[in-house]
Formats: sequence, C-alpha cells, structure tokens
Amino acid sequence: MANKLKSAAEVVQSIPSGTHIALGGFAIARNLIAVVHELIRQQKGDLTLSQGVVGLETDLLVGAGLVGHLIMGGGSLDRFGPAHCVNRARETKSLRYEDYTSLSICFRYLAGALGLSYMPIKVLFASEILERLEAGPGASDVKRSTCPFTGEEYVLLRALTPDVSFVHVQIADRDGNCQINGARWANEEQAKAARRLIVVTEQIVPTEFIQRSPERTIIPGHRVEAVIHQPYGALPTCVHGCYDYDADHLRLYVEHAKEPERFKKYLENFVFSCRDHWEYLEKLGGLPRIEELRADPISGY
Amino acid sequence: MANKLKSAAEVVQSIPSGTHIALGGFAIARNLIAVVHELIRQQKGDLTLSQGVVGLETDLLVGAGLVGHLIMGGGSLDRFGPAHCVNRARETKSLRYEDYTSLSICFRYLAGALGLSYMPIKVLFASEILERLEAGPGASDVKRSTCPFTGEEYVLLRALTPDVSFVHVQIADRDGNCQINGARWANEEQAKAARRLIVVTEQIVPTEFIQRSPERTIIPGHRVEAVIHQPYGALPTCVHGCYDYDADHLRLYVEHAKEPERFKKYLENFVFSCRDHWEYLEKLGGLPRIEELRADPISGY
Amino acid sequence: MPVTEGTKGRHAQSDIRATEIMAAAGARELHDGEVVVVGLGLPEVASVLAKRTHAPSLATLLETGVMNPRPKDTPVGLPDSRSFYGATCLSGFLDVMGMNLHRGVVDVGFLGALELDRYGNINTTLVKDDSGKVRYVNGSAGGNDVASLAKRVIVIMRHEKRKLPLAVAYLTSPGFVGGRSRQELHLRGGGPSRVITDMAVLGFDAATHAMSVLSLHPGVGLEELKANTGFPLHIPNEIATTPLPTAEELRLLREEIDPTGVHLK
Amino acid sequence: MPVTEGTKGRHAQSDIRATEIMAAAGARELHDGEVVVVGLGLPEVASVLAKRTHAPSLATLLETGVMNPRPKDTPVGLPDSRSFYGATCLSGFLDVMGMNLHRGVVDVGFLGALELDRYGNINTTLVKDDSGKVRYVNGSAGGNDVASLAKRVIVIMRHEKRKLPLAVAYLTSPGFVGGRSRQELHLRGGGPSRVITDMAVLGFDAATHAMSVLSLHPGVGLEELKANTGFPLHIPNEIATTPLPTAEELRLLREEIDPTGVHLK
Repeated sequence: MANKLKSAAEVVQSIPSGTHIALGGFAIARNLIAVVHELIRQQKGDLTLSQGVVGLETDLLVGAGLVGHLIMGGGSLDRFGPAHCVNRARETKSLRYEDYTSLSICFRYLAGALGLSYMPIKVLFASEILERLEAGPGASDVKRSTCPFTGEEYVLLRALTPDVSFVHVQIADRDGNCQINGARWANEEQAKAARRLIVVTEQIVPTEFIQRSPERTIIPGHRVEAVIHQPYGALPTCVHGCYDYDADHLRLYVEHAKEPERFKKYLENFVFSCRDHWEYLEKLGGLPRIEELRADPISGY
Repeated sequence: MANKLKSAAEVVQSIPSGTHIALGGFAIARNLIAVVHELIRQQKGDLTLSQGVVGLETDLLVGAGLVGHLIMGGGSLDRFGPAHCVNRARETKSLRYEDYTSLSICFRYLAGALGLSYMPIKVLFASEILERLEAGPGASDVKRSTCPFTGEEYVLLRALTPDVSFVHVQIADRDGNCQINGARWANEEQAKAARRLIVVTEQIVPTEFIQRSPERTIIPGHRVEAVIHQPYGALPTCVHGCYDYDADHLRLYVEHAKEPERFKKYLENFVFSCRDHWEYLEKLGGLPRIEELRADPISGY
Repeated sequence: MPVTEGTKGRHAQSDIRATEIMAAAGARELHDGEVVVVGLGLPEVASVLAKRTHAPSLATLLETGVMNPRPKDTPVGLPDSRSFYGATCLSGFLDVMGMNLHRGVVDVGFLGALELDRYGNINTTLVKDDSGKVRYVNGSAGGNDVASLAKRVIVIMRHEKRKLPLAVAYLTSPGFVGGRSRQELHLRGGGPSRVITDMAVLGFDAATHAMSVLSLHPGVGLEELKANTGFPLHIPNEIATTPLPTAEELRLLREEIDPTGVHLK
Repeated sequence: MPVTEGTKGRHAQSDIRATEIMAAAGARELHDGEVVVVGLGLPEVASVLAKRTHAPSLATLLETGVMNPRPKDTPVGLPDSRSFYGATCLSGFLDVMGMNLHRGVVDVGFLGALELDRYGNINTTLVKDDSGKVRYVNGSAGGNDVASLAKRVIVIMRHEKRKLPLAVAYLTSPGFVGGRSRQELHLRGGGPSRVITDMAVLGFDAATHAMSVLSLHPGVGLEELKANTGFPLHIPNEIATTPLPTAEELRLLREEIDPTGVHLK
C-alpha cells in the first residue's frame, strides 16, 4: 500500500507555479495555514485560487503576491476585520479577479465533482456580479440559457475543476478516509471536483475507527493523493471540536495586513523565519497557548 | 409545535388517487411495507410511482393494480427472485412504464431536490433505454443537447418532483430530523425532491440525540410533514442495524407473486385481513419471529 | 433597566433601545412553521425571539450548513463553532442553499446591507467615497443567493443617508432592479418585503416597487426620516407607529437572548 | 481438494473449477490503486482476490453507496446489510455513481449480463423466446451507468450460445454499438475491454471493435468455443491458454474468500 503520509513541504514541492488551487477554509475556520505558509516559503506564484468564502489563508497568499487569478464568492475575517490583502488587490487591480456568490461557486464545484461540464442556476440575474462577469474574461464561464422543458431562464455556470484541492479535516486514516465535524460549507464538492486532493488532518486514526461510523466519511480515501498530519495546522483559525481561534493573533494579523509594509513584517516573523509549522506554533505561544485554545468536548470550542 | 406523529392510515387518507409517490426502498431493504399495505387497504389507485431500484414494496403496489405509471431504473427481489408483478405488468403493458437507470433517476431527483428544472447527464446514449423514451410519452422528459462551453453532447433529464416521498429510516425525532444507517442509495435526493415528505421510523429519539451527532442528519425536520413511528415497518425486508430480511416470507411472497390468482390470496392473507401493521406482524410470526430476525449490534444484520 | 444609549438617543421617552425595537419588529415578520435563512447579529436575535414567542416551529438555517443552532456564546462569524451549538443538522452549502434555498422552500431571507436603494437593491461588496475612490469590503457570500431565491427578504440595518443612497455603488443582490417585477428580472424569489431600521419599518409599494414607509418608531418624525434617507420615499396616507416590544419580549431579549448586549447595544 | 463439478466438466484434467479460473482471470485484470465498481458474485470474488494478492490498494465501490466492504457472510443482494460490513464509507448513488463514476475516476466496471453481443452490448432487461414472447427480468439499475462511464468494462458470465447472440434482445448497456467508436456514440467511458467466461477470456479488436479470443481455458478447444458462441468471433493468429489460478490464489478462494462455495460452486 502506497504511503500517503507526507509533510506540507513535500506536498508543496509537487505543486508547480501557475496551479489552480482550491482552499477549504471559511473566514476564520479550518484554514489551510500550514499549507499556505509552505506555499509562501516555497514562493509558488501565479496561482489561480478558487474558494466559496475566503478568509485568512487566502488573504495570506494574496498578500504574499502569489495569486494571479482569484475566483471567490466573498469573505472577510469575520468580526476581526476585512480581508485587507484581498481587498487591496481588488482595489489596485493587481490580479485578475472574478466575483461570484457562495452558491454559484458551490454549483461550479458540484458540476466538477459530478463530472458535468456545467450546471444551471437561478441566481446572479439582475446583479452587477453577472454584469461584470459577462463584461470581462469571466464571460467564458457563464452563459444565459433557457430550459428546454420549462422555458425558464437560467445562468449556466462552467464547472470548476481545481488542479489541487486542499481541505483541513479533524480526522483521517492513513488511506485518506476523512471525517469533518461541524458545518462543511462547500468542502465535499470542492474536494471531489479537483484533479488532485490533499487533506491536512488534526489526527490520524486507525481505519477501524472510520469503519465504526462509515456514514460519516465525507471524503473517501481513494480520492486522496496525500495526507498531511499537522496538528494545529489551522491556527490561528478554529477547528470545531479541536481548538478555538486565536483571537489575539487574528487581531495582530489584521493590524499588520492593513498596510503592505507591516504585512511584509508579519510574513517575515511568522512565515519566512519559521522552518515549519511546529516552529510557527512556538511563535504563537507554543503548548501553553495551545492548551488555552483547546476545545472543550461539549461545546466543541 | 404541530404534532407530526401520524399513523400510516392517517397519512394515507391524505393521499389522493392519482398522486405521484416515490418510495425509498431498494430490492429487499428498507421497503415502505406499512405504507404500501395501507395504500392497498385504502385502494389508492392510478398512482404514478417513481423509484431508483424497485423491490417488494413496488411489486406489491403494482400487483394490487394501483399503479398507472411506473418510472424506474430496474430492480428485483435479489436472490429471492424477480419482481414478478412489475415484470408481468411490463409484459402485458397494463401500465405506462418508463425505464431509466439508477444514476439517471438519481439525477432527476437531484434536479428536483436542487430546484432545477433539469440536469445534464452522460449516460443513456446509444441504448435502447433512451431510444424507447424518445419514441414514447417519456420523450417529454429527455432531450439531447450540447454543452455551450465544451460542445460535448448531453442528455438533459427533466427534474422529478414527486408529490409525496416516503423514506424508511432507523432514527427520527418528533420534529422529523432523520438519520439513516447503512447505504442510502438515492434517499436524500428522492426525499428532498418531493413536495411532501413522509418518513417511517423504527425509533423515535429525543431531539437531544440528534443534536449529539448533527452531521448524521440526512433529512432535516422542517422538510418533513409527518413521522410514522412503525417499528418493523419494513418487514419482511431488512433495516440495517435493526433487523434482517425474513427470507422465509420473501420466498413465500415470490411463490405467490408468480401467478395473479395466488398473489390475490397473498394480499387477502397479509394485507386486507390485517387491520394494521401490528396485526400483519403477528401473521409473520409475531415477537418470537422478530427476535429471530433482530440484528446483532456488531454486524448490523 | 439600563438607560437608553446609542442610536441617536431618539427614544429618550422610554428606556427601550432602537435595537430592541428592531429585534421585536423583525420577530413579528416571522410566522410559525416558516423556514428562514439568517445571518448573525440582529437577524439571529430576531429569529430567536420569534422562536421563543409566537413561532416555536420556525426553522433557522445558516448558509454554512447549520440548522436550528442555539448558541450559548456569541459567535464572531458564521463558521465559528459557537454558531454550531445545539444544531439539529450540520451539513453544507449544497444542503442549505441548494436543497432548501434554491429548492424554493425558504420563506424568509434575513440580510444586512452596506447600502440599500429605493428598490431594495443591496450592496455588500464595496463603498465609494465622494472622490469616487473604491474601497472593497466584502462581497456577496450567500447574500445574492438569498436575495434571489427566498420567498421574501427582510433587510435590517442602521438608518443613515449614506447607507440609503439613490443608487447603490455596487449592485450585489437584486431587489426590484429599476422598479421591475421579479419575474421580468428572471428571479424566483419574491424580493424585498421589509426594511427594518432604527427609525422605521419600511415596505415596498405593490405597483411601483419603490420603498414605502409602513411605521415610524416612537419618537421619530417623518421629516427626520426623509432627511436621513438618500432617495424619495413613497409616503402612504396613513403611517403607523411601530409597536414597542412587549415586557415579555424585553425580558427575553435582555435576560436570555442577549444578556451581555453584544447585538442589542 | 474437491472433485471438479459444474460448468460442463471441462476441466476434468485438474481439480480446478471454471469459476475459480474466472475469478483468477478477473483478478488479474485489476491493477493496484485502481477504482472498481463491482456487482456481487464473481466480480466481487475477483476483486477481493486481487486485493489480497497484487492489488492491496484497489478501491471497491458498490452502486448503493458502499466503499471497500469486507463481508464475512454472503449478501443476497446489494442492499443487504451483509454487503456493508467493514465498509470505509457508506453514502449513496450520488456519491458512488455521480461523484466517482460520472466524475470519471472509476477505472473498471465489473458487470454481468443476461445477453452479450459481439460489440459488447449488454442486455439485463428482458429475454425473448423463439416465438418472440417477451419476459422481463430486471432492467439497468446501475448497469448502463457503469457501461457508459467506466474507463473499461469487464463482463463476467457463463459461455452459452443463447447468452451470446448475434443481437441482444434489448440493448440495456452499450458497448461498441454497431462497431462504432465510443466517441461517435457520445460515451465517455472506454467501453468493454474483457469478457471472462467459463470457456475463455475475450477482448475486443482495436479496429473493428468486434469480440476477439484472447485465451482459452485449459481443455477448451477453439471449435467448441465457436459452437457455443452465437456470433462470429474474431480469431487472432495466436491464442494463449488462460493461466490457471496459482496455489495461493486457490487457497485464498477456497479457504478465505468463499469457503462455502456460494459463488465458486
């Protein structure tokens, strides 16, 4: 049996610049921080990045100048502030950028996951979102059409099939069978739409654990190319049932992200000067801080 | 809070003849036997019946002459034999009948569940299934079309939106939040495509039980119109984790279903002469037989 | 009971805050047995209040894939674990927004707005300053989806002239664009039905689809309302006074639903 | 070891049954790391044999929504709980057949047939007797889906003239209909690649798409094969002899995979 256990560094080495990646986080939850830091350390650039609702992970990548094309449905760092780097990039037009909605991105992934080249949808009509898509390079991904059965008008969305999807999960076995606790947003569709699927897991469990509740398996192992076992891999964002978000660090991040020069310092301090995610966790406060953030088993946070 | 708990008899009283119903069983598993017996006792006729893979429940309804239009993807009683009544009806053309496949029925339900009037699919091409659909009244539900993005040829399937879907589940609370153990075939799509959704459950649990593993909720309560609490409601078919199929009774059924006259006797003995499902269970052998069939907690059968 | 504060101090005649009036007005728009997609903040507070009073079977859905949560701590955002607490179903976009919202079974969508125009068009994407400089804020997320598909939409927001302009700086989520009917716009959902602000409850005129005054909160004058609105309002012959929350509603809001005043400050 | 029985007694020279040769031949068609959609019976036996020998990472999927089951008792059919035992994922049609098969990640579909014609077209719906009278048997279920979409299809069946006719009585699941390419037929999957019977292993000629003899099981003659086939077979210059199962394969089949001989009788 092939060994799927890989480090974030190994996986990122296999990703060429110019890749279309999809990230599985949402605002301040289950962000692929360990992977994104490694993408920044290895300076994988000219990425296409697609995501339903962006958050810290995408803000980091965009701020680091590695994203050439962003396809997203919105996003922020919730009450901690906006996604400053993403917003700045949109304002300065420093990247190609297409705005969608949560459901339309989800349907584009669903089409990809089902092997359909497109899906009809009943949103976007009469909005500036559709207008701008149709007026720009995004026009090749949307088309108005009429249902041949009912005559109803639809927007057809081209399937999104990322080259690589990353999803952060709580539980996986060595074969890559994954369970996700809490809300899953578009993770299942985003994962299954991709050509390559990489999961980062908080915990590796024996397959026997998966077999005890196989109804909970959201991603089956045969679709998974690599499993990165990185506990606390999403910090400072939260992972339901494992740990809370680190509010102090998120505030610190937002303060830095407001200005390009300060953001560079953040990258220097928390990304470039760390060899790996373990070193970064030390900078967050190490084990004592992690114990403060550890979720209680009833509430999950 | 409205009381959703109803008996099978009450629910069936609310179903007019001519209704499009969708049943959630598959061959010899999780069949809606209690509901189907009641439909037969109340002689609800001229039904349209849609189902991915048919089994005993559909064979009973068709044998009783209550189905005017059957939309299905195939089916049998597995090793116990074919679905004799369904097959006889197809041979004698005593009903309008459209043949699909498991996935195409699932996609038709999926379209319905997503509120889409159609879905594209890449099956049925070059088959007699599509040829016959296009040559008959089923032509209004299928259409060949080209993807506007890729130029690829698709079959477009019209959404299936049953008037009433019935699903047999292991666990539900009084609000109708349901968990299904074991494989679910097209149950989720079939349930959510329907205008009215009725569940039959082996067990009623407190909502607190649902809240302990909300990731397992396949059908949320707000979609459910009525909950029929009918333990052993699927016998003689099996319910994973609850009880095994009753092989003796299935053999007895198939022997009767082979011939219309003997089938009438079966209905007389096991349906018409029983006031309700509890009386029917007595005829199957009552509590001693049920204890023989009870699933063991490890294997689930 | 606390002394009134915030929101322009318009309710000095009582100790009831504008946010409390808004929450109660929002709750009254929700009927028992309905399905509502809510955002966090006042929409959530209003739906919990409705559930604890006249609408115990209200189903509350969050776009992330959460149904009927009963948070005991205040979430910082939708994906925060705090918003999952007590949920009866945890799934994802496809379930909540595909198989419920797009399916057409969501009665009410409860939204906020950066800007809202007279036809109920919502901007949640960017703001433009007087010089025309653009500052991006967020985007649609589920907003456009909800506005397009829910049977009716309730917007809850502060009443400020710059937030209620003649034309939104970016049309993220459509109402009755250009005063046209929803059918003409190819939109399935019924569109905006209520706007609940800290000054008034507003609706939309059936003929023109333009925003119309339904009731003014106690102490708010019509001229004050007009002066704080960036577009001409449809003024019907009779304008009601928004009912104040009942004593029981106030008790629930202050003691049980938001005791630390996170949303009702 | 038991005395050979069944299947026309063609292997009297050894104690190996035709079903065992079929299972081993099926297993050899599966490569490690591949994804296979299997039906119950010999396809399942062959895939388990492959998994226990050269293909430990083979992913086995059942259309009902079952992945990698390890049944310890023999299921009577796909929805039988016995087929769920030990599974690593239990989901449904949409996952297995939508997000895997239609997605294009299924390497092999393993099917049975009531009838199979020279172009690999499968009938699982009905049979016609000589008078033309139709008797329905089943339908497609997932058969057409698998035949349309899997990268390659393996059919495993008894070799009888009436089951291998010139034209199938009903074309349920397409192979190379009319000898045409899969692209011409608008089918994504690669189509039938192997037919494993109790007499031979057959393939399809790359140019004509007609069924072609690859290997004869030990003791089976070419004329005997032709006499039991209802259509002209493509006969290449060289025809191999199907390898017998190894001693280890036989041990696994007889002692571990199907010790009571349900499928290998």
